[in-house]
Amino acid sequence: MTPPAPRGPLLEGFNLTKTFEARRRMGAPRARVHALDDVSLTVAYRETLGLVGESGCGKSTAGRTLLRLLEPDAGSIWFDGEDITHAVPRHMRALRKRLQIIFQDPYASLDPRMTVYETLAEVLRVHNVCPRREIPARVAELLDTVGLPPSAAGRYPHAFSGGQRQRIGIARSLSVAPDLIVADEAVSALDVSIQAQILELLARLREKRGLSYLFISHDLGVVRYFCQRAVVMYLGRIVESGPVAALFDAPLHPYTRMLRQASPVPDPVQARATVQVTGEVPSPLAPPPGCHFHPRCPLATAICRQERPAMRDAGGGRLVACHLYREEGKEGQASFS
Amino acid sequence: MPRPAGSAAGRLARKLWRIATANITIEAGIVLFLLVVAVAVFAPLIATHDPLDQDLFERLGTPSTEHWLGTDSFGRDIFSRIVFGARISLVIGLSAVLTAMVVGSFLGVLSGYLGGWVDQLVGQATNILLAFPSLILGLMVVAFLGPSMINLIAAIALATVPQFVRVARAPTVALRDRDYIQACRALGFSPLRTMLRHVLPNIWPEILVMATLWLATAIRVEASLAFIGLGVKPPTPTWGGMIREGFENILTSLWLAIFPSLAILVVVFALNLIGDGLRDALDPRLRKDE
Amino acid sequence: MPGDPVLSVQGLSVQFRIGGAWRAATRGIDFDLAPNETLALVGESGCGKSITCASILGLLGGEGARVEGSIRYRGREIVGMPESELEKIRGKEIAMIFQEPMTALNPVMPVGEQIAEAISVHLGCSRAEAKTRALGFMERVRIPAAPERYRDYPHQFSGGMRQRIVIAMAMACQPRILLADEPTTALDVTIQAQILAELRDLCANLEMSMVFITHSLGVVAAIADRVAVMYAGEIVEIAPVAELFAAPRHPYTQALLQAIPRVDRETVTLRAIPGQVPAIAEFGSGCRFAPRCPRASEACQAVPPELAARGGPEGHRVACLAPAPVRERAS
Amino acid sequence: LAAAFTQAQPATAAEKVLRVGMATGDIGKIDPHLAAGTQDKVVVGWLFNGLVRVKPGEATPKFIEPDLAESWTSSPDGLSWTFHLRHGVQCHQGYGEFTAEDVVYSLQRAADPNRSAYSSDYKAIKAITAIDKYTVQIDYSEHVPSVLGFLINFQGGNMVCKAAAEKMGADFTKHPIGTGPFQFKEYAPQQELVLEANPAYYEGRPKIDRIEYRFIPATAARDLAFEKGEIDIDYGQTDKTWYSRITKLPHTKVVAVEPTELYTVHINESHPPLDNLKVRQAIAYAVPRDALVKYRGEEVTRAAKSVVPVGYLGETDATPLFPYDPAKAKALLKEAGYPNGIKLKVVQTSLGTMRDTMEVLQGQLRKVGIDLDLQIVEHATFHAQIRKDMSDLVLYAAARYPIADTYLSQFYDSAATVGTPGAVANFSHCNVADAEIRAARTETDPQKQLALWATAQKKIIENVCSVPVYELFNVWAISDRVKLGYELHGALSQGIPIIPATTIE
Amino acid sequence: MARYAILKLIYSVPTLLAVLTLVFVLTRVIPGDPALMILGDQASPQAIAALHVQLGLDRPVWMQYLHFLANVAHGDFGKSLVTGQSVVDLAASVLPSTLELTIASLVVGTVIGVPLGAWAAIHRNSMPDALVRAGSLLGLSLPAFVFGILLLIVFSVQLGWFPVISPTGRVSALENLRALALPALTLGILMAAYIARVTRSSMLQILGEDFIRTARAKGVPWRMVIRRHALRNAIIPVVTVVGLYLGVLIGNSVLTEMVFNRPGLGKLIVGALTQRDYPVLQGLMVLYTLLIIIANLLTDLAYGIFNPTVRLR
Ligand SMILES: Nc1ncnc2c1ncn2[C@@H]1O[C@H](COP(=O)(O)OP(=O)(O)OP(=O)(O)O)[C@@H](O)[C@H]1O
Ligand SMILES: Nc1ncnc2c1ncn2[C@@H]1O[C@H](COP(=O)(O)OP(=O)(O)OP(=O)(O)O)[C@@H](O)[C@H]1O
Ligand SMILES: [Mg+2]
Ligand SMILES: [Mg+2]
Repeated sequence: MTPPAPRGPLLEGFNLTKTFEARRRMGAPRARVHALDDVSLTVAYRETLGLVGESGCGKSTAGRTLLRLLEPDAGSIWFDGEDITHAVPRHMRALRKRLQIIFQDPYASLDPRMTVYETLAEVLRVHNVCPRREIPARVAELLDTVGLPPSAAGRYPHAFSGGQRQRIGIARSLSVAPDLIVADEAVSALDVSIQAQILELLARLREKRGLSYLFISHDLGVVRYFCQRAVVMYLGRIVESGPVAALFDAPLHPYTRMLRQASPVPDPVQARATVQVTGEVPSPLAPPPGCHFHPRCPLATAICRQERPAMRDAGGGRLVACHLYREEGKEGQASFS
Repeated sequence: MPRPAGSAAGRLARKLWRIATANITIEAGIVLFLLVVAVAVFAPLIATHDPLDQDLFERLGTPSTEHWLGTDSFGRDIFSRIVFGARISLVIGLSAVLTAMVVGSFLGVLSGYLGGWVDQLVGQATNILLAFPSLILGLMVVAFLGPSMINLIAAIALATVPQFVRVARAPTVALRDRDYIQACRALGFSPLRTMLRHVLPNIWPEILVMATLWLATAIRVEASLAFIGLGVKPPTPTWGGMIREGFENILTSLWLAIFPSLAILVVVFALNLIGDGLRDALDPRLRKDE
Repeated sequence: MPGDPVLSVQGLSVQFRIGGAWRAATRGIDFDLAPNETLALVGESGCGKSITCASILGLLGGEGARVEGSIRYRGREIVGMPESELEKIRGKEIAMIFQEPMTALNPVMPVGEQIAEAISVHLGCSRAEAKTRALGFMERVRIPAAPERYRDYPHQFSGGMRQRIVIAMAMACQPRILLADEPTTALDVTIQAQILAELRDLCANLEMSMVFITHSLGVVAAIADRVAVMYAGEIVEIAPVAELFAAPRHPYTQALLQAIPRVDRETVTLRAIPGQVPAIAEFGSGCRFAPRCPRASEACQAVPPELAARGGPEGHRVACLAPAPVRERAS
Repeated sequence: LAAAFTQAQPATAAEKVLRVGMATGDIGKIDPHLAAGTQDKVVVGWLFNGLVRVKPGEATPKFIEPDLAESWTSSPDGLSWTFHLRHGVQCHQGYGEFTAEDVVYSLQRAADPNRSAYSSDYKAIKAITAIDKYTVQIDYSEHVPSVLGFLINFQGGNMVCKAAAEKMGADFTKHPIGTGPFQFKEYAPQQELVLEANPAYYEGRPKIDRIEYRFIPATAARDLAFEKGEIDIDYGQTDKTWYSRITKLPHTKVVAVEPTELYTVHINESHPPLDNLKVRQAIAYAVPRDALVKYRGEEVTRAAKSVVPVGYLGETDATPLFPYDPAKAKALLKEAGYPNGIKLKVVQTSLGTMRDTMEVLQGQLRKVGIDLDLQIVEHATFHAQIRKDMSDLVLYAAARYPIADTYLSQFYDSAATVGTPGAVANFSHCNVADAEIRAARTETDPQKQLALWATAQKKIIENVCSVPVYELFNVWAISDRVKLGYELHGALSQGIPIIPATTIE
Repeated sequence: MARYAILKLIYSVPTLLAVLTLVFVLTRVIPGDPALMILGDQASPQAIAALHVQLGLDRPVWMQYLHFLANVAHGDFGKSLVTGQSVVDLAASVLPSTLELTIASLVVGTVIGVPLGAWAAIHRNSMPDALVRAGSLLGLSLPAFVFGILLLIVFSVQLGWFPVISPTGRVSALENLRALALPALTLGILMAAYIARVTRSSMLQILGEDFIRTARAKGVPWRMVIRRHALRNAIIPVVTVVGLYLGVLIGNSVLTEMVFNRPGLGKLIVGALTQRDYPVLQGLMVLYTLLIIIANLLTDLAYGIFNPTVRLR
């Protein structure tokens, strides 16, 4: 079931920064949300990269920025060896055939006023994927791929269950034959049993079509199951990344550790162990200085409050951004000033 | 079974039919409204007199068997004038509101979807339009373009446009961040396509409800403009014009102003039935507990 | 669990009027809740967890809904109780926490007042007294600087804090039973962990029973004493928590447990349950899981299986004609 | 807001207040030389005097009597006039005695196009000289049909006080100072103008202490206010329905007084097919003059007799107007080559009575196949457009100084043709009577003058330059509590003259 | 908050300028000559030409415009061409009555409209709902001037409770209120028809919200739920609507003012337009636009009061 080894970068983001102007209240001064703060990540060919973190940490922003659905304030984006940071809209629209996205909410991601057929056929038409005559056949084929009956074509989204809708969304992404799909919490809204069905489908597509995924999720269990590597974000920054098993079995960053401990495990014996979770996620409008995580970190020291920790190689394909990591005696690694 | 791609009109017709028969309120409204339309269309068959025929010696007659609703100050038959007046009043109301609806919702969607300077510009223009009292706006348009039904319609439409811009803009802003609209961008659809094929169809229920409300207002505004003498050219009967004429004799012949007001009431009633029905029919939460 | 049940639900069926006909969304729900006990209600979305809870509080009813069966709170029948009586029970005896902390609070009322409201309604005490008590509960759910935040509005709090306010509100009159309808589903895992810990503490300290609704088996493992698994409007299995996880007997429960990827270890195979949950209108007369069940026989299609011990311990009941055999528990 | 709730200032019990309701949204210019609207002229009539005046209650020059001038003489050739002023007449509000200087100033002002709308009436004045404090001499360069007529208390003949006018300049309109029985007190825009009795009035202090002149544009509101006794004098509607309703009210007198406004349909000869005499005749035959009078009410209307209003000096009905004969009208149209009728474009003001009249005419002309395409525009646009020659027919209502010349010169002399320089109001492009009109203007022999005017009228009527329709009286409802103190037949100011003897109970 | 208000006013300068320009251009291109309106139909062409020079109307339009802008920048709005009154004085003289009427109608409209709308929503699809909806339809279809006259006939003439025409000059507060009553009722009741509709639908929506269920689950009695939870939330969109309606009230009450013979801004504007009294028209439009802007500002602030989520910390 494990896909073949990655072959090199397909989609890369370098030092991406994105801020939003927060909705202003009456007369309040402008405030900016740093949704992405110097974020770099790479998805290799045929790789599935997980992106985890708490709500509002910038996962979706990262995914959308990489697809240029949002324009980054700084940084660059490369796709298949081409710098697409400033690609013109026309070119970008062509590229979208190869870069797709699946959304979290299966209820909100389909136009409620279009039948499944219309939804899928429109994409095929707009991108001239196939001759017009073949559109009906192509739609039927797509439905079959995602495991929906042909009769689904004539129905509206409201007539489907969440899982079925998510399949329609996937079929829509597949209609243009993409190389990479950003799955933005594609299974989070689904019940466990349906979640399993969709994961199964995504895995099958990965096998058959050689797809790469950027898989955004807040469920560590799912990421561990589905991804090869994962990146952990906290308040707009990447705090740690590495192969999933190593990352979750032996987290290096205190935040990853906290996440890991808080993630419920369906095992009453294990679950009752006390979890070490403190504090709330601070407002992204006013992130704490230094390491963003320090106010919640049980191990924080003075330097954590002042200096932003650099991203360091921890070996085994792992990277971590924590001051304490050095103090644990791994000196000699790449140092940073 | 894949369905043929074409026949957008057929699809729309089917949708309209589904909505039209969604609940009894809408049905009642539509029947009533169609009745008024029928009266307008078949006015010559229904009217008992020539609506323009003056009888200078029978002015301001009270309702009688000869003149069911009495006569006006020129001795014209009020019933016949109301019947014929339905034509113009409906045309004015419908065309003004349709124009305002099309222009307003397009601008609203445009400004809501694109945001940025387009939004600023449309917003400012809307504010400016809103800053003119509709009466003044009407007066200016008619004084500027000269009096004609088209201009009257233009004046009323212009005064109504901002309302539709607002109605269309707010849900567009909300929709813009919805996943399925985002998906359109992700799929490489052009903004125009996204707006016309995906945003607009999803906000039109709200626009439609608004339109039913404003249609009534448009018919009434004609009365106000007629009041300051800027209605439709005489002797063409319109309800607004009749109210204005009636007002001049209101102390002696109250019914002159009341009957055309009642005619407006019927239309307003029909439209509000439709509007209220639509609101319920299109609101999933309200639909659930039906 | 010792003592008489504080809550006893029998043959509960909630029906909705859909397209002119009455359709049962839930059928024959039976369970008891012992003092100090936490019962988890799990199941897929739409299986009837929320409406079961809502009917316990008498919040269902009106034109489009009908409740049948019996719900007894300390011997008093709730089904059919007049609204004025219900109002005395709601909040004071039985309180409820809702799923969405974002919408469960009145956006234009200071949070403190929302907590104090329940207190003054039920205990009839003065404003000042109610405020003092409300502040006490705010501190109890660990809202920092509670006195300063008393007059703040919901939007000024984060999701986790809001959920704590909702919990404080539910606790304010020290009810005997807390109905928690997915109180952590909308929250991040770290916050979820905190809230779960807090709920556990509160239940223990205030001697409260709790019905905890969730669809996450991980959360169930963390909080419940006993678990009822629901499928399509019915309870298919009910057992003490450890037993259920260790030895599930209903095919649905088993499949569910196998469909969860785990963080703590490598999940090699994830087995999805094929097919879909039927819609209310499509419910058959037999076992509702039968169409998806690998072990289904013809008998399953005919009659609904009753919830019974079926050879297992009395506390572990299952509604299946062919349940998995009772296994020795590997301790 | 607080300002609106200021303390009441109770009127003393004895104070006699006359409240007049006027059909206007606001006052215009209360400068006698500029006042154009009825609402302004009414006030001017209370504030100013002329050298001579028409006896209060009358509206024709037959009743000229001394006013500020006690007596006058003229040279045998009629080109030089000397006036002897009344002594001790005081200007309002302490602006001093009214003297010959003021007369000179006033007349020069009235003759100055920059300061007066009526300058053309005084074109013939060569010199105005103050002989002494109480004597003025006016020299004319040519014969004027009615010297005294332009020195009455009407339009340019009103005398202003020099000191005040010079001091205030353009503000004079806001603060008019004259010598009349009442003087300006205060003005509230859109609400009212308050006048108070002139204690130094030369005929004695008026019994009425104050006139509250209220602007009430909505007829219904004005009538209801009158009915409830909130106003004492109500400007009426020249309409049968109004007349009969108000007449039925208790303690009410309704008066319909001169001058009338003659409603005339001017036919634009320069627009085909109206260049065809037969078409014009057809229009004339299609107007049911008597029916229209009945429609509007015989109490408040009278049928037109000539192209000059009835009673004007020189007016004659010697040439009868075309009678109502629809069959003939149709026949004429057919003869002219329009068997299916004609369609005419008519620019029409949105103002009430004018519009009503046009609508009735529209309905009547329709019966013979003349279709009027009415372009209803608001009043300012109407005036602009008819002067740009844009209308086939122009319905115009006007009251002028009551001699034939004013009407004939303004409406039928080709020098006044709209669209030409110096144009006033010849909307029909009428030029058939130029010679007679101009000759009559300087004719010294009254008989010959009358004859010339008669010929002019004959020619105009026969050429159908216009179709005179009817004349509407000014109608007022007066509460019985008001005792006018004179017999009211008319008033050139179009208002109700308030003389010192007038009082209210 | 003051900062917000000031900012908002500064932001509205372009709007103001645009309105001004529009009014200026429009009034100059529509036919009609103020000189003719002032001097009357007997005026000689010389007199009219002279007046043109005197009023500066002979200069090119763009020069008039610049001149006008320069004057406005100095706070000089000129004088009425017709009466010679200073525009500022004119505006000041009608402002109180306009504000009075606006505020009074607003109060009447809300006080009647909100409870009725809420009442209808609570009793959805039953008798009270039907009554309120029918009443509001009546309000939506009756022109204000007809309704006004009906009120006049009944309350002033028949019952004699109120004066037909507003008293002028200095009058007691009580008398002023009496004169205000009918016009305010006319506009207010018609507005209530509108407000009731909005309240009703807003209330219907709120009644379906989660927090209503929360309140019920707390055991709060139904009446209290309505009052303390539903109504307070339902009022929020009503505030916006009331704000929008303010413009209608200020500008479009011309006909009502005419019927009740009250001075007012709208009436003055219409009058100035028909008289082609350019300075007055321009000045009043500035004032009117300002009022609208201020009304919007107040709406925003009121919105903040009712809706803490947009309130300043
Ligand atoms: N369009 C926007 N305007 C303003 N702020 C935004 C916008 N989109 C996102 N943000 C803010 O940026 C931050 C990151 O948002 P993002 O949606 O990327 O988070 P996320 O990790 O995907 O969270 P979630 O798990 O809730 O989806 C958040 O604080 C969010 O409020
Ligand atoms: N008012 C109603 N009218 C008709 N059907 C209803 C109504 N309320 C709930 N239902 C239906 O009853 C079933 C059970 O709903 P319920 O809300 O109890 O599910 P749930 O188990 O709480 O699901 P979730 O996990 O999504 O909250 C669903 O199929 C739902 O569609
Ligand atoms: Mg996200
Ligand atoms: Mg639920």
